[in-house]
Amino acid sequence: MSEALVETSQMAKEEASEPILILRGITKRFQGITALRQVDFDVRAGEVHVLFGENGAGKSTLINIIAGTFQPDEGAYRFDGLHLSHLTPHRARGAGICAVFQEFSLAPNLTVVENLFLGREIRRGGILDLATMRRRASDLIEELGFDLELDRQVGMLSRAHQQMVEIAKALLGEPRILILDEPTASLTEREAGRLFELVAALKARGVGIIYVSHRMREIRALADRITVLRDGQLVRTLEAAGVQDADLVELMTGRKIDGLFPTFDHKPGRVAIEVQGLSAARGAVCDVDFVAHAGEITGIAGLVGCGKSELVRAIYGLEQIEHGEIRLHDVAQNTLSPRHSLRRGVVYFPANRATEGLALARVVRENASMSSLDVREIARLGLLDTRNERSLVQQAVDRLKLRPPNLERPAGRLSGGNRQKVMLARGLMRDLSVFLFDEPTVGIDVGAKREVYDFMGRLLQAGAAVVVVSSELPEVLALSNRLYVMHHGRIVTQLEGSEKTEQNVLASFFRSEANAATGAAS
Amino acid sequence: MTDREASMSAPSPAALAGRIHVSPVQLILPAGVVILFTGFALADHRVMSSANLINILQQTSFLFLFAMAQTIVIIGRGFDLSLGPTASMVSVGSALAMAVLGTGHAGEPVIVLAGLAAGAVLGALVGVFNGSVVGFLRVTPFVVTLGSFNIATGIATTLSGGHPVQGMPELFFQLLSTGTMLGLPAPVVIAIAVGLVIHFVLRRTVFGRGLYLIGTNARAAEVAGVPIRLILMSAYILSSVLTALGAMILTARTGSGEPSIGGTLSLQSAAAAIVGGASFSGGSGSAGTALLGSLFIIVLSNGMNLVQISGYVQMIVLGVIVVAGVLLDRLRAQRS
Amino acid sequence: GDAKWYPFKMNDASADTVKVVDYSPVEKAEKRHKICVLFPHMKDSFWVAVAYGITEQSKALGVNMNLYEAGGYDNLPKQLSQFDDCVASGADAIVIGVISTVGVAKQVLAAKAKSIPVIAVTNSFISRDLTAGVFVDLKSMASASANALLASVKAGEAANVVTFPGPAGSGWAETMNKDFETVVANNPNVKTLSSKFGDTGVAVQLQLVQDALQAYPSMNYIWGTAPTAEAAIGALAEAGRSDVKIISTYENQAMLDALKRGDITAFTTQYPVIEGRVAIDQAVRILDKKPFIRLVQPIAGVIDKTTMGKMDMSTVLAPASWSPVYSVKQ
Amino acid sequence: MTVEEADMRSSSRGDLRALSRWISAIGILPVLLTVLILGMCIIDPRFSGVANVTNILRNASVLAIVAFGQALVLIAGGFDLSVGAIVALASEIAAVTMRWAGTAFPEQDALIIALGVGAALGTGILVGLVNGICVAVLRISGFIATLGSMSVTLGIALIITNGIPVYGLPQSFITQFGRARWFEFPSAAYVAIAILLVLAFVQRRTVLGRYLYAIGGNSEAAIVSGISTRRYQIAAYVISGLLAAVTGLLLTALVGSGQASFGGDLMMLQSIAAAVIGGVSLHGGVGRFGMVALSAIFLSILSNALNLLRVDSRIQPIFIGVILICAVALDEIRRRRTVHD
Ligand SMILES: Nc1ncnc2c1ncn2[C@@H]1O[C@H](COP(=O)(O)OP(=O)(O)OP(=O)(O)O)[C@@H](O)[C@H]1O
Ligand SMILES: Nc1ncnc2c1ncn2[C@@H]1O[C@H](COP(=O)(O)OP(=O)(O)OP(=O)(O)O)[C@@H](O)[C@H]1O
Ligand SMILES: [Mg+2]
Ligand SMILES: [Mg+2]
Repeated sequence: MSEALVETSQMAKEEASEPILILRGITKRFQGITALRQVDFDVRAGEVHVLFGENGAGKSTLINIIAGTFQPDEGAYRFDGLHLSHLTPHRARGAGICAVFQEFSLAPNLTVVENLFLGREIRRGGILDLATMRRRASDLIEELGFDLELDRQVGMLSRAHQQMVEIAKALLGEPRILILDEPTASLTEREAGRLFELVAALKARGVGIIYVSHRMREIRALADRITVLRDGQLVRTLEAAGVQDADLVELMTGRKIDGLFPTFDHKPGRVAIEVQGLSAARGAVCDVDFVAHAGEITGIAGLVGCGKSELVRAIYGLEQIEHGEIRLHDVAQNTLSPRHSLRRGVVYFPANRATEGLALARVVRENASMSSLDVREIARLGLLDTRNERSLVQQAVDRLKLRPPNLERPAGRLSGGNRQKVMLARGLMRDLSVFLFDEPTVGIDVGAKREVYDFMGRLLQAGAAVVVVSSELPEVLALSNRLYVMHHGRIVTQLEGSEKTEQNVLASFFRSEANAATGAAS
Repeated sequence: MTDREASMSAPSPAALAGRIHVSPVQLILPAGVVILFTGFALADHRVMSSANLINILQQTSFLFLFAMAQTIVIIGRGFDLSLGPTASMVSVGSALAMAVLGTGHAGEPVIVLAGLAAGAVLGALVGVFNGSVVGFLRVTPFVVTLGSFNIATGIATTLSGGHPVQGMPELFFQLLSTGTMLGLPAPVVIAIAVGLVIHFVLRRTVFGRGLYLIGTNARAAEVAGVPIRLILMSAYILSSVLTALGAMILTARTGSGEPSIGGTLSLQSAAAAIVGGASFSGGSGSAGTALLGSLFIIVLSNGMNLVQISGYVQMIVLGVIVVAGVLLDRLRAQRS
Repeated sequence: GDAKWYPFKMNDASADTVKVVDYSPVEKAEKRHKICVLFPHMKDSFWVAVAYGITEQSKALGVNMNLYEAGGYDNLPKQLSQFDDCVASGADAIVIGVISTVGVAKQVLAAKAKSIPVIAVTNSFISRDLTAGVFVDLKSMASASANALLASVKAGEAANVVTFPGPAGSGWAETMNKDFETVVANNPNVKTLSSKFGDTGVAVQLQLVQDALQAYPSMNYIWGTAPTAEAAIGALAEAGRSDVKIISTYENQAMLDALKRGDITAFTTQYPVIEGRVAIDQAVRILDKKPFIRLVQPIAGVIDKTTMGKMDMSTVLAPASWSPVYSVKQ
Repeated sequence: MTVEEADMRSSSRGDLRALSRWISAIGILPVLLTVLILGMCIIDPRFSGVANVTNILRNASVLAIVAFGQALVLIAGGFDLSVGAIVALASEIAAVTMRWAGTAFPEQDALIIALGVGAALGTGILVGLVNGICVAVLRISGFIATLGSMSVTLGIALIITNGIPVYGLPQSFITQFGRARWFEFPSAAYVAIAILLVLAFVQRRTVLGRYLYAIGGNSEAAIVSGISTRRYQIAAYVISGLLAAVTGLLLTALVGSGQASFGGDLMMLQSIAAAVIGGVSLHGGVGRFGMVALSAIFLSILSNALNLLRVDSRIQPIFIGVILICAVALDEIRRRRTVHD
């Protein structure tokens, strides 16, 4: 860790007894919505304070206020014993409040190093000191154990890698308060593990940490205190020790949800997708054989960048295929494009809702019917039947419990979970038999997750083939009937039944890692 | 949109709030048009005369057609720089077609039909060219249309030899310029009809829906199976055919095919579209905003002519008022 | 406007046979007529000169005048709108320097139907519906400048001309270029190497002249617009080509200065100030129902070193101190 | 993974990748440019003559300087339609000031020129400042703001002189600067190269450059990262205005008079064309000044070549249009190939 971090930690220890950050009566309104109402919140030095709540509960809003991005409409803010008003992101960062934002603060056209130091460049005599910045960046990346190339353009990285850049960017400052807003949303266990070690180290040095996550396991592992928000209001702040998951979920949603993952009744039927010797996406997928049956959930797991997304994207027609064969319902496909795939009953739900999933400025109705514009119920001879469209979309979103169920609201004004539901509604708008989910629950809350799982369950009952790609291992393990594990673009194992355990998955990574190492050595 | 831009990190809520368009149609601009008009009418009673009202309507109808053509492309996150030269080329081309046929024994209706067809085809050709290079080769619309800007200019001047082309039948003028319907001049009637059609096309067809989706997020539209190439292609063709129609009405108004008629139309049409409320970031704009923008600009310049504001002062006033109008509009949009 | 400019020798081209007349204006208008004036633009001293004539004569005759300019030759739709605005604003007569020779024909017809007289000024406009006009015959301008060129070609000298007529698609540039070529074709020693069309801005013309100097090393005559001549002076000086002669097809302040310095050989003039004056006089005569000549043509003049001293320059250009007036109220 | 390992890995895949990356970094434009130059040298010896090269360099420099400003604004996610009008106004202001100073301080050429240059640059900065404030503070779209200021600026330029050229510049301004050649190269080329060097330095080694790219790439991210985006956006417009004024001065000195005809749509369109062909994205965040300079040279050579080849000037636009589209389309195809290397 850099010297500066050590210094701050010593300062922090002296006043560890008292909270370094205190918010009182914070209220924030957006055009007609009250996102936060009279919220009190504080952070002590050397603690991990988890913010917990449903999508749209106001967690990110609170964080944006702490980081100076939003101005609160009411309320007071004390940091380090000082009253702060009119905080700007610039001043907040100067004061040592560093944040990993949920919607990244990265410039896609700049490189990794350039982004790490954005707004905090090291200068000598007014001129950028490129060498020093480079050295410090590579030190930090190495310490974090992230697999990042310093000179890559950030826009070209996968979401997971962008997440790593965002994390590194926050740590590069000399944080006294570190805010992590769903930092692991697209990370796998391995990267997340490194992050947790780091959080522990910072905590030991007296940094106050605010942590937001929808993953119960992480909350259990990290939290010292937990603040639960619901509909912009503070429900309770409680000590983490001895709190049960079920209690938290109940506090958050106001109702009981039994069990995180439902149990599915898989009835594998006909082969829906059959992939043979597929190489695609410029080497990201290498000689893959893959089968998905109707009536079962097929899972694909793997580390970041292993090509699991690319495999399903290739099936849907979004990646270039070098060789190999894809058969849908026993018919070999030669032209693959989203349009063709939809006509053949295959739908894909992309991982990145903002860039590939939704047209955020358009209303819910248009987003939900986007992939069904060639269906006769909605459009005939190129003319839209808006009444029919509206009723079909209404049915679909009602089944998914969209909140608010207003079809004429721009999708961009919905919370993360509800955006996911809008996208999923597409699956109910036309006759489909194969559903490809890529990270279906990234960033959505426990309740919404449950609804997505139930959605999959209904599809399963209707006899559809469901493929789930996820970097959240417990999720794919619990949902899938059969699980493929990928590594470096290849399928390394296929697990079924009782073999389907976390140990086996992790072991298969290491086995192939070891194989690769010996292979390279010989 | 290139892959690189598509993979831009997700916008923050604040960015979204800015991007979500509170349709300015309902806001200050219509009021601006009314206030301007009343102001001018108070300053000079002739502004309200029926002759001048017809005059305003007629001038607006031309600009409206071009502004709609531009708006369609802008909705799909494009830009048509070649609109002006296309108008010139169509003007010369359709006039030439009619002049050449006119020397033979063809009847007037046949000649006019041939002229209209020639104009529409020329326009559609430009549209096919722009649309295919933008849609299939994914070259930035600005560069594509800068290229066709030059090409159309060259064709227009070469075809005409630099001289206005005359010799169109009377029926052509009646149909597109001098005729009246319900007391309204033909161009106004045509503009209203076309405006309604375009409104319908944008709101109620798969093409229109797809265009808005592409303009908002082309990548998402593609992933959701929207045929983006086809739609972009159609958008450019529709836009150029509208331009051709406007150009032919202008041709009827001038009585000659003019190689320089397009002049500053590219920029003017874009100004009308944007002032009305379309945005270069795509996905917003409509027939209504095109109408509003055209009306605003025409009322402003007509009023300034009638109250006798002199030449270059008009330019200054125009610049200031356009910026002020848009500014007020944004302020209102922010506050509500 | 102190000096008495009339009687001025001009052509009466109303009938088939052109005859020379001594043009004199009326003393005073009978009423304070409202005259609307439309210009393509007011961006060079040529149109400022016409405006000067119009303003001075309006004052002299005691009529109201309002002038609108369309901002350039590529703004035909704007001029049409301005025409309509003039009619709507209740003008008694319209004086127009047309952007396109036939582009405003429809408007003129409409004005005729409302019995508003339309007088074409400076830019040629032949139409039955036109009430009156004062403009030079482009042919005579072209041949005057062609003859000026022929006159400066020494016996036995081979003259290689590159022409820079003006913007492609403008009509007038093409017309003058053709007439020029017909006239110089009479002398076998004179060859036209090429015609370079381009906008009449100095920067654009400069580039054309520079490229032509490279492309046609044998070029020793430049025939072109006033901005061409202006650009060519510098380009030639820089290239060290003192052997190339320049002839300008029309007049402006720069041409006058250049001629004084000996940088150009000659320029032709159509007496823009007089055109403006005559146009207003015609309008007043028509409104007062007095006899008028339907089509008046200035006799194109060639101004070179020898004629410069003898000429009253206030018939050619506005005084340097004068700045345009967009409206005259009586 | 340690740093050394990372180095080893990248160098082992090294050579091939380096080559393809080099080509992809450089793009299709230099290739086309080389082909064009070599072709012209073979076809027509006059092309490489001193006078012709001087002309090309001068035209290219003038275009490049406005295009640099335009590129800067585009990179920051804006749009500057007013550059042409600024060129015109700056030219006239310079000429009017020098004419006035010539009568006030006769014979003191250095002072006269300094006053004229100062006035012109001040004009450019002022218009740029107004543009910047409209865009950054009042949040009006760049297109509308600069469309408005274009109209106003051109209106003022025309009112000042009615478009009549302004003469009376000191001869030394014309002969020792505008038309001067220093070591065989036209003065404008030195000005353009100096500006290019400064801008390249600004882009690589100063926060201004880095922030403009960040703002153009994702302005929200820039704000959240603590950058005061307003200040830098305004700076971009001011620099663009300043560079347009420099262009105005160069043209004034070259032609020997202040002219309103320098401005207008042509200059504006060409500056955007040069920037975009040079790889600057209209959506912001992307672009290199060196490439913009190359593209300005490319455009200048193209029109020079068509003239030398004696192509009918009415057909020339067709050639230019087709070549433009081909150049950019080829580049687009190449870029798509290499994006996912
Ligand atoms: N810029 C904005 N403009 C309008 N409404 C907003 C804005 N930002 C947030 N909101 C609204 O405020 C509420 C709280 O949003 P916030 O992003 O804080 O939720 P969250 O708890 O972070 O949810 P998630 O778990 O999905 O990240 C939501 O209803 C959201 O729609
Ligand atoms: N070491 C690395 N540094 C930077 N970028 C990388 C690295 N490894 C892979 N990438 C980028 O990541 C992309 C593929 O990773 P991606 O995360 O999309 O795969 P994935 O299997 O879908 O993983 P996940 O679903 O977990 O995101 C590649 O296009 C590549 O550009
Ligand atoms: Mg959030
Ligand atoms: Mg993925």
